[in-house]
This record gives sequence, structure tokens and C-alpha cells, in this order.
Amino acid sequence: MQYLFYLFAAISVLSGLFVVTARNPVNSVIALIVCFLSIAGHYILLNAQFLAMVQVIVYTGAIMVLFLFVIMLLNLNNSTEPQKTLLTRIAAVVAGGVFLLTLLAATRQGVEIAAANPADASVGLVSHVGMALFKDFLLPFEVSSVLFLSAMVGALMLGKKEKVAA
Amino acid sequence: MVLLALLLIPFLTALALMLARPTNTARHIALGSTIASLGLVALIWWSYVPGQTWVPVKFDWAPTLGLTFSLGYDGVSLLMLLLTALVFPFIIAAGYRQNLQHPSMVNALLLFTQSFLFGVFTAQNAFLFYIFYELSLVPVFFLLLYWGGERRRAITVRFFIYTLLGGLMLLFGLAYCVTQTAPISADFAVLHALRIPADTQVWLFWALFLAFAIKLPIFPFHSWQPDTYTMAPLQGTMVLGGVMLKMGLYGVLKFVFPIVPFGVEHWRDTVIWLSIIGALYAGIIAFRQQDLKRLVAYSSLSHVGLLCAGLFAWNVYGTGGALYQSFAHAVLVVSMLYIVGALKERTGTSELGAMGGLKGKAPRLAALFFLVMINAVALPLTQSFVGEWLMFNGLWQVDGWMAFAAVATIILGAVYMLYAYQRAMLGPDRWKMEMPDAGRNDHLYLVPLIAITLVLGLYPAPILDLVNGPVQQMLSTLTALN
Amino acid sequence: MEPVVTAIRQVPLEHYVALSFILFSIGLTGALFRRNTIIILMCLELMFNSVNLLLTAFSAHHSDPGGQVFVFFTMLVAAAEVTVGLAILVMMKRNVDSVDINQLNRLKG
Amino acid sequence: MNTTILAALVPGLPLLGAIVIAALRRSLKGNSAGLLGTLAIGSAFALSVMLFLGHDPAAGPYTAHLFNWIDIGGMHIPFAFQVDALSLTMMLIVTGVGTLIHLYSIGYMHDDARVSTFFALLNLFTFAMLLLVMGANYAITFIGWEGVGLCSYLLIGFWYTNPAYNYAARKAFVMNRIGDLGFVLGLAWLFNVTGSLTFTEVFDRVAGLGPDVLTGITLLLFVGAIGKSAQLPLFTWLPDAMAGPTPVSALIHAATMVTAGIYLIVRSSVLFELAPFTQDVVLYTGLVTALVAATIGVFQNDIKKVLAYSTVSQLGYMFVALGLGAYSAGMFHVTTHAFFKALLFLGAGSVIHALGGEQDIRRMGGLKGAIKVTHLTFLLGTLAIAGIPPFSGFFSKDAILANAFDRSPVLYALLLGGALITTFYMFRLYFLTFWGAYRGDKHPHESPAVMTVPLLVLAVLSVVGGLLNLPHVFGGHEPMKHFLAHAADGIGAERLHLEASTEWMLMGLSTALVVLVIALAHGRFAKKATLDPEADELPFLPRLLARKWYLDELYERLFEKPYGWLSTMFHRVGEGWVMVPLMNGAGRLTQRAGQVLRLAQTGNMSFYLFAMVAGIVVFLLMTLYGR
Amino acid sequence: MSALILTSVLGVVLLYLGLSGNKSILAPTAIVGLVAAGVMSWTGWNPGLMEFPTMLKFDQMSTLFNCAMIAVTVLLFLFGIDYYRRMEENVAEHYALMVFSLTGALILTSYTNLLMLFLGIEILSIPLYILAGGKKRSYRSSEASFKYFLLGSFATAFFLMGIALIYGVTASFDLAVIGQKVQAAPNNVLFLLGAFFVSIALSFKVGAVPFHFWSPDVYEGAPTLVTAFMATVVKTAAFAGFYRFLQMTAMPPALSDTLLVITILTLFLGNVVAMRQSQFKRLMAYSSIAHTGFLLMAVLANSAMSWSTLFYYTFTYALATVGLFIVLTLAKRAANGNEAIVIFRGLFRANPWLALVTMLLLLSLAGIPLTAGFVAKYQVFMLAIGAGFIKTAVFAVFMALVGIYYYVLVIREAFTPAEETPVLVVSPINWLVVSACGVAVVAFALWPVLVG
Repeated sequence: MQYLFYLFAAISVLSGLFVVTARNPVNSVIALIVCFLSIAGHYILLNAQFLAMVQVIVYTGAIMVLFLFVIMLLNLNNSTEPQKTLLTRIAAVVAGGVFLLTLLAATRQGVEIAAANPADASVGLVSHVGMALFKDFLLPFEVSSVLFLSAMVGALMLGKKEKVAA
Repeated sequence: MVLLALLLIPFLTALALMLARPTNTARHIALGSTIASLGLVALIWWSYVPGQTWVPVKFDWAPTLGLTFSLGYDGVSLLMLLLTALVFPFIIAAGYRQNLQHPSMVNALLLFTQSFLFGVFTAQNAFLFYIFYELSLVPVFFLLLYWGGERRRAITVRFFIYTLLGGLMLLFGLAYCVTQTAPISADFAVLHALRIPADTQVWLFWALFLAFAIKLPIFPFHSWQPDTYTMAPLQGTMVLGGVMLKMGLYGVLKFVFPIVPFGVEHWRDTVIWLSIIGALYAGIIAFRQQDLKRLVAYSSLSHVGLLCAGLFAWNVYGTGGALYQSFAHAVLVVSMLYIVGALKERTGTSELGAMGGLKGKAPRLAALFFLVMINAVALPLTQSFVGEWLMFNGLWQVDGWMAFAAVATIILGAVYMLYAYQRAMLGPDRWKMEMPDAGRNDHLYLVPLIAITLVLGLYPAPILDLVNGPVQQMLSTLTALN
Repeated sequence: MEPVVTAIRQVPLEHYVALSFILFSIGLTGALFRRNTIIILMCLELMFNSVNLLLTAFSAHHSDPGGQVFVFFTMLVAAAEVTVGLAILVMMKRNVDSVDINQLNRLKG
Repeated sequence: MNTTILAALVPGLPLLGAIVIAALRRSLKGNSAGLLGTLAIGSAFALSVMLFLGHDPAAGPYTAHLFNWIDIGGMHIPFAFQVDALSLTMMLIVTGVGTLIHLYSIGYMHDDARVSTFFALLNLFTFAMLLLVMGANYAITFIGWEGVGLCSYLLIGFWYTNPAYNYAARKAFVMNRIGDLGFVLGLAWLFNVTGSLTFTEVFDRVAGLGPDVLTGITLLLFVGAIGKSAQLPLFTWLPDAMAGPTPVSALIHAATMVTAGIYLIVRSSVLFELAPFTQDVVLYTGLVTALVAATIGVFQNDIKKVLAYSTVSQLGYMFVALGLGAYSAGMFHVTTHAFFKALLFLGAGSVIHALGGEQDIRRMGGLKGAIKVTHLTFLLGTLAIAGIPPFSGFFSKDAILANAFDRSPVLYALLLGGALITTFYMFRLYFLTFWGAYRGDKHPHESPAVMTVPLLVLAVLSVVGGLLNLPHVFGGHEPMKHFLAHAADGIGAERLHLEASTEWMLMGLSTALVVLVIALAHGRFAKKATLDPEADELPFLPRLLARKWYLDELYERLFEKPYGWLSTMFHRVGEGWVMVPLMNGAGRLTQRAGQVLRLAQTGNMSFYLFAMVAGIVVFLLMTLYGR
Repeated sequence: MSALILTSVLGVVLLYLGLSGNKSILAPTAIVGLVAAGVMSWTGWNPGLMEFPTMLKFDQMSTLFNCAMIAVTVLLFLFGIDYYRRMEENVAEHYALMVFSLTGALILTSYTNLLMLFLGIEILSIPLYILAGGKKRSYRSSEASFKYFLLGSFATAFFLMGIALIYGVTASFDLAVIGQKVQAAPNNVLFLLGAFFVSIALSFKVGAVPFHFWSPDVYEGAPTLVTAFMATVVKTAAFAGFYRFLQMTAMPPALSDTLLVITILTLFLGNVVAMRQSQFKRLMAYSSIAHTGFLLMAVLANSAMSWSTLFYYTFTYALATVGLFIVLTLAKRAANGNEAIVIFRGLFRANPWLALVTMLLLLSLAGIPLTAGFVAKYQVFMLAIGAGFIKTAVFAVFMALVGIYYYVLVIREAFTPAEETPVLVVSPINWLVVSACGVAVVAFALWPVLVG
């Protein structure tokens, strides 16, 4: 089983790298979709079936399509977009690399965390997540409606064309 | 209640002036108000029992901050009140000749300052003191900004910022002291009973003292002073030099000595030497000043250096002398600046080089100038002499060389004062135009001031008695501490 | 269900943490690396996902559903943010006629 | 009348006079101001005489306590007067000579527009001088000390339209102030060690003090005396002080104020007796000053300048006496000097008056016929100062010389040399002024009676003043010495032991030499009137003397110029380059920092992102490994 | 809880009212609703609603903060009556979005669960991203909006990473549980990382250096009303959130050190750069960064008094800021849209009262006695000294001085006569609001007891 993990890990890292390096935005989107799918694979490995589903539906299905849509809308699908200077790009890689190294170094000793609950493979199942969501996390669930509402209103407001070009 | 009234009389008058803005009667009203204040202070003085601290007004304001609204006075406060009350009518009266624009506003600002100064000198709570201390800056700021001379915009801000540097350090020091109290209180009585560790006092000293060092100012914190004094309108300079710098003196007595005695012990020599160096430095500079007002600024700097040195001598002569001298200095600054104004009014300049030979046209003015000047050079039987004499004795008890350097300043004083007098008044009469001699108003103004100078020089007991008790008491508690 | 649990346990937790860090760093680097704002947004999504992965891994480790619920909320918020972000992007494209991040420098100093 | 009130009235009347005259100065016409002033001083003199007559020397000093002046902590300084032999002597001199000079001034200042002011100041001066000599403690003495300085300043610069006079006035004040520095410090020290400034208390308490402390204190007091009594190195103000009206020179710069230093030391004789080192310093300072001033006097052409240098020189003699511990001899010389020097100045004034303001002796001559009374009195004064017996100067100077001989013959020889030079220049002055042919162009006329009467009175005093302290060899009892001995223990401790034959010999020698010198002067100036050219044209040595040993130039180079330069530099460099730039620089630095940091806000979002990441990395490292 | 619900519903109501096309009833409705919410919040009125103690806890602190934020919003809406008069479209959306944002702010003051913190921040921020771009055809507005959004999202990523790590250590999002777990096992490096990331993200929200870059640009680009909202309500909420986070999850000392460094940087940069600003809105942005420094000091002092100090400071700061932004708008209109500091010149001639109030407000920001800003600063100093940050406090003193400098420059402009006295048109409501701010700033100084 763990080989699958490393496979998915490799896929997600490689596709992630491709997202960053691809010249054409469309390619980036495709790579990101691959990456998200591999992450969905991880979810399945972790027995988080509900999340895997949502991942596929929401991310790859909705969000990425939205990205693709906007790229098409704004006509950005050419591969000749201007790039940053080499120095900036090196600096970016160095910054990211140092950041990663620091994090890895900090956790090098291993993360000895005692599991809080006895092992239970069923936590990721829809029913369990649902119970948690509507019992313990009812309030956030309700509150998030405000978030959506405002996002919706905002998107509409911004996206709407002005009535008159006064 | 009397103290509240003392604060409120100028404050409300100022408010009324600001709202009603009478143009013709503004000065009369302001003068009336200051005279009423003077009467009130005289009343307080009359009923004062020497050696007492009297706190008639006290109520909680913001207990969480340690702030109580408590007003009171002891001998030293009373001295300061007295000099504020005494000097302000003259400051207001100086406005009759200055003819600044918008007299109601000028007088309102001056009265606000007076009110805040009364607050400073009666506050029995360190926080309250601080509030009044900073507030007194605000009206002065506007006075300078609107009625100042050349480059007033830059100089005013510089003055404000520099002074506030000290103010904020004081706030910091105050906050530090208050956090050491339990339950939290900023009453002077509580703070004075604090026992702060000696090594803390060593740095806390500067936090508390810096504000006053700048306010006074002593060398090397003086760089704001000459420009500001020169640029400020005459009345503003009078307020700054006559009264406001006394806040520094008073503050040292209220904050520095009792709260950080070990700090004072540690830094005393440094401060005294700085002060004396400043006094010599300013005294030497004053000699070659061309502008009479700037000369007065440097001379004030020199006097104040001596004042601060005497204060830090930390014995009854030095400290008492400094307090006495602060009174003398207030009278001196006001009368001296009035002369500057009178000369400028007549010649249209304050450049010494452009004057000369005025005595021929205005002998009475020259005589008044001279009488004012002998106070400046601390001739015996003037007020200044008593103060300086005591300070020299106080300094001698600390260190003979300090006394030596301090006494040297009076030589410098004689040099620049006489030189200035000579350049302004003496020499051949070369004024073609007619020029009025000192008139009734000038006499009304200067003669009382000179009389105060001479009377208190001959009989200083009323003021010394005020000072003696509190200073001795403070010193004895300090000695007990060591 | 037992094999699943053992399967999960076979991969050490550190590896999940490391993977998540790597993905996060890739996203971060990408955000610094690119000029195209859309790609930068995508990199941000990648960062979110790495966190989601981490949360899920911890959730599985602790056998606590809370983490997964949180991931769910993260996805919701990410969706909302993307919506808003893309709307802003579109508006910006209308005003600026570019999605180049370097073009946005009128406000400065 | 109560002695206290009497004592208070003595300085009180001149003060009152000053105030009244000053207040009424515009309504006082003609001589009324002068008369008022003279009346005030005259009454003070009368009261002094009453005090003198009522004083019992054996009973010790009488203290007239008025009120507490400064009273704080352990410092109790009463405003009190002390009436004893010493102060009475000085009071009599001050008020007596003062009255005469006031009277004289009525005539002298008759035409001046500001005559009222003049008399007010003169009265004020007398008040201050009386405070000086009557004070029962050092503080009151100091009030008078500074007060006379102030009046001196005002009177020197009385004719204020002349810048040179103003400069002279300023110089006098500042030099006095330098001396006062020592005085004040000495007092501070004295107070610190004895806890009092009242004479009687101080003298009771000093016995236990260490010699170093006493030497220090006395040296500081002596510095004060140097300033006021115009000794080296602070004497240059006195000749310049002749800028003032001549009565002022007579009163202040000859008879009274300049002797304040002598008075101070005599008053402090108890202290000085305990500080032998200081006594030596006093002695040698006096000696050098006496000689230097005398040499300068030889080449002066201004009638008043000659007298001024002679004053300096005579003061030097007095200090020599004090340095030798011969306090009464010093005081005796103070007294006689007050008589004959006042006389000489007033005589000079009369000459100047007669010639309408001319002061250069090269433009005088042959006046003995024109102004007879002046001539006669001036001659008497000259004889007195030259030390011809039996004039007063002879006795007082001889007392000093005798004391000097007692110490060392060399000292005696030097002092005698000085006396001879004095004789020489005084007679040069006398002959050039009154003998020979008239070289001026104005018509000389004798002064009015109001001026000549004081001259005559002073002349009489100059002649008979020696009787005040007639030594034993002449059958006298040295009454002044015994009188003064009651004032303080120090004065009584004199120790002159000369054989009568030695005294006779010394007197004979000095008299003979003086007569010789007079003859020399007669030959050189009476007949041919050898006139000195301007100083610049003289050969080196005389030029050096005529130019006052170049002391003025030296002081100017050494102190005045550098001081002005220092003032300018402090202002330009200290303030302009350091203090203000420091303050502005702090502000500007902050602003510069703001300007630089502002650049970070590039507006470029990539940079923002990058900065955020960089910040995160740095802080992350700090958090993980910073502790 | 009822207040929270009411504000959520209020937003929706406003949206519906917007459909009706009647602009004039929007602000009154919003204000009435907010006042009701304020009253509910103050009285704790909660008729039979469910409580979620693991998610939200309305204690004394949150009640005070909530009321304050609602009050400030009311003031802003009063100003909005005049401000939005010229705007034709989307007015309802603006009001609604602000109300939604306020809802997020209310959550931030009272959360007890990291999830609520997350949601609160997002609900607070997302409407602001949109509002910053409220002037749809303005380049600057778009730029501000996008910068805010992108940097905000970036910070959110770190925030999430932090929460994930904390969760990994403690297996819970509940602050109380986290606190217990951490105390049981301190020095866990993952927890340190988690707390660090969350702190960084919150530092971003409050605008601490070096995560402040968004704020000057966004403050300048956003519509003035929105800027005012951001500088006041949003900042208050972010600080309340920050404080709760650090308070309930015992802060590791290493993190405290780092935050202290951030504080010092913030104090320095904010004040020093503000000196060099000529645009008033940017000046306010930098000064807001500077105030962040002071507030961070109070947060870090982490004593029992911290929250009341924070509350007093943020509230009075908000009052002063609101007043100043209104004055700015008025002056700006008189100066044809210019936003430089110079437009204040001649204010005293034009309208003495307004100039006086402006002075009071600026003095309060500067921290001069008898204004609330002074009391606030004093409290912060007391806290910092009490916590042992002596050197930091001394540094803060110097920075406060720099701060005074640039405020005084503005005062000086206001009281310098202009060549051409500007003509200010002040509507009665604006006058009232500005005056209220000025009076409040003094009143709170005179009676500090009122607020803490």
C-alpha cells in the first residue's frame, strides 16, 4: 500500500512543479488538475472517502474549470507570457528552498505525536464526517453561508458591467 | 475650592475670550483675570501655614491608571504659584504695546497656559502633573505658530518635538514607577515612598530627568532654545522663559529627587558639571550676539545652567537658592524682554549694532534698563544676588571647583550685559528722529517689577521662608534614606 | 476495515508532513516565480491543498473527524475566494488590460 | 539717640539723599541737588562723629542689628552694622572726605546738565561705601563692595556719549568682578568651615582650622582686594577710571573705594595672621605694584593719570604694610592718603576747571600765579605725598618703611626707591603744571569758593594728619594704633621693635634723598620744562613705561581678543556646527531613514510577496533557533 | 449570538432593499439594525437560541469589542449617507458587504475554536477584497483590491498551515483543549511552527512589518469609507482575534521573542515612513502600522489588563480615524479630489470648529494628554513595562515622538492660513459625526473609567 503513497506523492510533486514551470497557463491548469487528482488519491489512501469525493467534485470539477474558463475568457492561453528576470526567479527558488529546508530541518527529528483517539478507520466515511459536521460543527456550517453570500454578492457586483459609461 | 477656582478663572476666561472674540476689551479682560488669579494666590499665601502640605481637592479620576485629581500645595508649590500669578499680569500687559493681531486669541492662549501652569504647580498626582505639563505646550505651540517671527513654522515644530521627547520619556518613567506601586497609584505621596532598587534608579533617573533637562534647558539639550526664544512673539518668550522653564525645576524637585535619590547621587556631579558648562558656554556666546532677543535667550540659558547646578547641589543652600533664584529669574526675564520690546518699538529693530546712543533720547528708559540689568548681573540687594549667593554656597559644599566655575558665570554675565547695554543705550546720540522716552505705561510696567526685585533683594525672608521648610524636609528624608 | 488502518499506519506520519511541506513550498515558490496572476492564484490553491492533505493525514492519525470537517470548510472557503479572486481579476483586466503582476504598481511609496 | 538707629542713619542718610535726588532730579534746579547731597553726607559725617565720641574702644565692637537678611537652613545673615574702631575710622574718612568732595562738586559740576544724577550717584556711592565698612558680617561688606563697584561703573561712564569712557567703565566693573570671584569663593569657603559670616563669630571659630584652609580662604579674599584696590595684575582699570569726573576720581578712585581692599584685609587680620603664606603674597604683590605703578607714573602726561598711578603705587605701599602685619600703619596710610590724594585730585580738578577741561600737563605751566589757592594746596599735597616732614605723608610712609626695614633692608631699599620715584613724578607734575611759562591757549581762572574751601580744609588735614598717629620718637603715643588695636586681635599683634636711633637714621636718609630728588625735578622741569613727546617716539625703556609696561595691550591680546573670538567660535562652531546640526541631524536622519524605507514600498506585488516570504523565513529561523 | 444573527440577516435585508432601488432607506435601515444588534450585544439578550460554547463565547471582552465595532460602523454609515449620495449603483451591496464583514469581526472577538477564527477572518476579509475595488472603474481601486486579495490569500495559506500543524499536535481546534494539551507537552516543535504561522497570518491582518505591504497601497486605493472601515473595525477585530489566540493557547517564549522583534520593526517602519508621506491616506496607513506596533506591545504583554487596554486603544483610535477620514473627504471635495496633506491648509479659517476637532483627533492619535490616545499609550507603556519590555518601551517612546511629528505637521497645515481659504460643505450629519468623534476622544480621556 505504501508504494501507492509514494507514487501519488511523486505525481503530485511533479505535477506541482509543472504548474509552476509550464509556459502556457492552460498546461498549468491541466497539471494542477493532475496534482489535485493525486491528492484525491492520497485521501483515498487515508480512507477519507468523503474528502476524496469533494476534492474531485469541487476542485477539479468546479474550481479548476472556473480557472480554465477565466483563462479562455481573458484570452490568456498563449505561451509567450512575459517572464520574470532570471535573478528574480532564482531568488524565488532560493526563498522557497530555504523555507522548505527550514521546515524539514525543524521536523527532522520526526514528529512523535501520540494519537488522540484509538485507531478507527471509519472516521473518513461520509456518515462520520456528516455527523461531525452537523453536530459539533453546526455553527460554522451555518456561518459559512454568510461567507458564500458575500462572495456571491461581491462576484456579481464586480463582474457586472456598469450601466452607463458616464 | 480655592485651587479649583485658581485653575478655572483663567481657563474659563480664555474660553470666553475664544468664543466671544472681543477685539477691544480682550486685553482688559485677560488682565482682569490674571489680577484676580494673583489676588487668589495672595489669599492662599496669606493663609498658608509654613511647612505644611495642604491637599484640599482630591477625588478619584481613573483608579486603574493611578490617576487622582488631587490638587494641593506646599511651600515650593506656593512659590511657583506666586511667581506664575505675579508674572502673568505683566505678560498680558506687555500685549498692550505689542499690538498683535487677534488679541482675543492671543490672550486666550496665554490664559490657557496660565491655567495649565497652575495645574502643574498644584498637582499632587504625578499623572495629573504630567497632563498639565504637556497641555501647557499646546497653547504655546499655537502662540508660536501664529505670532512667531521668521522661520516660525519649522522652529515651532522643532520646539514642540524636542520638548515632547522629554515629555514622553517622563511618561515612560512615570509608567515605570506606577507599575511598581500596589495598588496602582501615581500620587506623589505614594511615589515618594517607593523604594526602587539602586541600579534601576541609575537609568530611571534619566527617564525622569530628561524632560526637565530639556525644558529648562541645560546643556547639551538646549539647542531648541535660542531659536525658539528669538522667534517667539515677545509674550511667548516671556511665558517660555519666565514661567514654563520653572516647571522643569519644580519637576526635578517633585519627580527626580524623591523618587530616584540613588540615581541623583549617581549622576549629580555629571548634571552639575553639564549645567555649569552650559552656563559658561552660553555666557560666552551671549557676548557676541547681535540680536538683543537672542542675547536674552543665551543669557537665560546661562542663568538656567546655574539654576540647575544649584538645584542639584542638593543641600538647603543650593536647592533653596535655586528656587529663590527661579522667582528672581521670572521677574528678570519678563522685565528684560519688556525692555527688548520697548527698544524694538522705538528703533524698529532688535539688532544691537543698529541701536546705540539711545540714552540721549530716552534717559528714563535707559535708567530702567539699567535697573533691570543690575538684577541680571546679580548685584547685591537685588533678588538674583540672594539666589546666586545661596547657590554658590551650596555648590561650594559639593565641590570648590564647581563653585569656582559657577561664580565665573557672573563675570561673564557682567561682560555681556554691560556690553549689550553699552551698545544699545550709550555712545553718541545718532538718532535723527524723535523718540519717546519711557512713558507712564512703561513706568507702570517696569517700576513694580524693579521694586519687587529690590525689595526681595533686601528682604528675601518671605520667599525664603516658603522654601526653607519643604526643602529641609525633603533633604532630611533623603538623608534618612542614604 | 482493519487492513485499511494498518495500510494507513504503514506510511509514517513524517512522510505526510514532508510531502505537505514540499507541496506547500512548491506553491509558495510558484507564487514568487510567476508573473501571471492566474498562475499565482493556482499556486495558492496548491498551497491550500497541501494543507488539506496535512489535515487529513493528521485526522487519520488521530482518528478524529474534526480535521476532515475542517478540510471541507477549507475547500468551501477556497471556492469562495477563487470566485471573488477571479471576479477581481476580470475587473482588473478590464481596467488595466493585463494580468501581469508587475503591471500593478501605481500605488506605492 | 539709640546707637543702633544712629548707626543705621549713617548709611541711611546718603541712601535717602540718593533716592530723593534721583526722584526729584528734574525739579531740582541749580545747586539744590548738590546742596541736598552735601547735606546728606554732612549729616552722616556728623552722626559718625557722634558715634565716634560715644564709642568706648575698650568695650569692643557694638553691633547694630536691623533685621535678618538671609535666613535659610543653617545660614543666618543679619543685616547688621558693626561699630568699632576700624569701622569708625573708615566711616569718618568716608563721610568726612566725602562731604568735602560733595561740596567741591557743587562747583565743579555746576554746568553739567545731569548734575542731579551725579549727586544721586555720589550719594549712592557713599551709602554703598558705608555699608562696606560698617557691615557686621562679610555679606553686608560684600553688598557694599559690589555697590561701590556699581557706582564706580556709573560714575566713570558718567559722560556716556564717549565710547572710550564707557569702555573704561566696563573695564573697571569687569576687573572688579574678577576680584569679586575670589571674594565670593572665599566667603563660601569661610562659611562652609565656620558656619557663619559674622566677623565676631568667624574670628572666634577660625583658630582650629588648618593652615591650608586659612591660606586658601585668605588668598581668595586677597584676590577680591586686588581687584578693588587695583593691584597687579588687576590694576589697569584704575588709570582708565580717570574718565569719570574729577571729584569721582578723588572720592572713589583715590580716597575711599580703592582702599576697600586694605579695609578688608585689616578687618580679616585675624585670618591673615594665621596664614603667613598669604601675608607674604600680599607683601610682594604690594611691593611689585608699588614699584611698577611708580615707574609708569614718570612718563604720564595726563594730570589725572599721574595721580592715578601714584594712587596705585600708594595702595601698593599699604599692602606692603599689611603683608608685614603692620595693620595700623596701613590704616594710617589709608587715612593720610585719603587726605592728600583727595586734595591732589581736587586740585587737579581745579586746574582742569580753570583750563576749561584741559588735562595734558604739556599744555599747562605757569599756573601758580593765575590760580593761587589751588597752587598752594596742590603744593602742600605734593609735599605730603613726597614724604617731607612734618606733612602727614611722611609719618605714614615712614611707619611702613620702618616696618619694612625691620623685615629686611632690601625691602626697605626697594620701597624707598619707589618713594623717590613718587617724589620725582609728583614734582614733575607740580612743576610742569604750575611753574614755567603757560603753554596752553585757554584763559585760566581761579575756581569758586565752594571748590577752594574743601581744598583748604584738605590741605590742612594733609599737613597735620600725621598727628593722628604720631610715633614715639616724636613724643607721640601712636593714638591711632592703640585705638585700632581694640577693633580686632590681629591689629593688636604688631611687632615692630626698632631702636629710636635706627628710626632717626631711616627718617633722615629718606628725607635727604627726597629733597635731593625734588631738586633734581626742579632742575629738570621747573626751569626748562622738559616735555616728553608722544609715547611712540620715546626710546624703548621710557616707551615701555609710558605704555604701562604694555599691560593693556597684553590683556587685550591675552583675554579680550580671545574672548571675543571664543564667543564667536562657540556660536559658530558649537552652536552652528555641533549642537543645532546634532538636533536637526537626528530629525533629518530619521527622515532619511523614512525616505529610504519608503522605497521598499515599490508598489510591485512580487516584491511584496517576496518580502513576506523572506520575513517569514527569517522569523521562522529566529523562532526555531533564536533562543 | 442574537447580534450575530441579526447582522447576518441585516445584510440580506439590505440586499433586498437594494433591489427596490430606493437608496435613501438603506443607511437608516442599516443603522437601526446595527443599533439593535448593539443593544442585543450589550444586554446579552438571547431568547432561546442555541449556545455553541465550543465555537463562540460571548464574554465581557467580546461584548465590549462588539459594541465598539458596531458603534464605529454606525458612525461610518452615518457618514455613508453623504458619502454614497453621489454613487448610483451597488450602494446596497456596499452596505451589505460591510455588514457581512462586521459579522466576521463579531466572530473574531468571540471565537473559541480555530475553525471559527478561520471563518471569521475570511468573512471579515472577503467582503473587504470586494469593497476595496468598490470604485469599479478606478485603476487604483482595482489595484488595491487585487493586491489586498492576493496578499490576503497568501497569508491565509500560511494561516491554514499553522492551524493544520496545531491540529496535528493537539487533535483539536478548540482553544481550551489546545491550551491544555500544550501545557501538558510544551516545546513541541510542530506546535511552535503552527503557532508561528498563525501568528504570522494574524500579523498580516493587523499590518505588522514586514507583512504590512498591502496596507498603504490598499488604504490609498480603496474608497475612503472602506479605508476608514478597514482602519477601524477590521483592525480592531484582527487585534481582538490575535489577542484571543495568544491568550488561550499559551504562547511559547520563542514566539514571543520573534513577535517582539516584529513589534519593534513595526514601530520603526510605520512611524519613520509616515514622516515622509504627502498623501493623507498613506499617512494614515503608515500611522496605522505604527499604532499596530503599540497594540502589538499590549498584546505581547499578555497580562490580565491587556484586553481592556487593547479595547480602549482600538476604540479610541477608531473614533479618531473615522473623524479624520470624514474631514479628509470634506477637504478633498473642496480640493477637487486631491488627497495631499496640503489640502488641510486653511481649515481653521474655513471652519474653526472642524479644525479644532481635527486637532483633537490628531492629538489623540499622537497621544497628547487630555485626549484618549494619551491614556491609551500610557496604558500600553504600563503593560509593556509590567511585562518587562523596558527597552522596547523606550524605543516605543522615541517612535511615539516621531509619530507626534507627522501628526503635528498636519495640525500645522490645518492652522496655517491658506492663500485661498477652501470652501467646505459640511452636511449636518457629518458635522455631528465628526463632532461626536472629537468630543468622544476627549470624553474618554476625561473618564477613562467609561471604557476600562
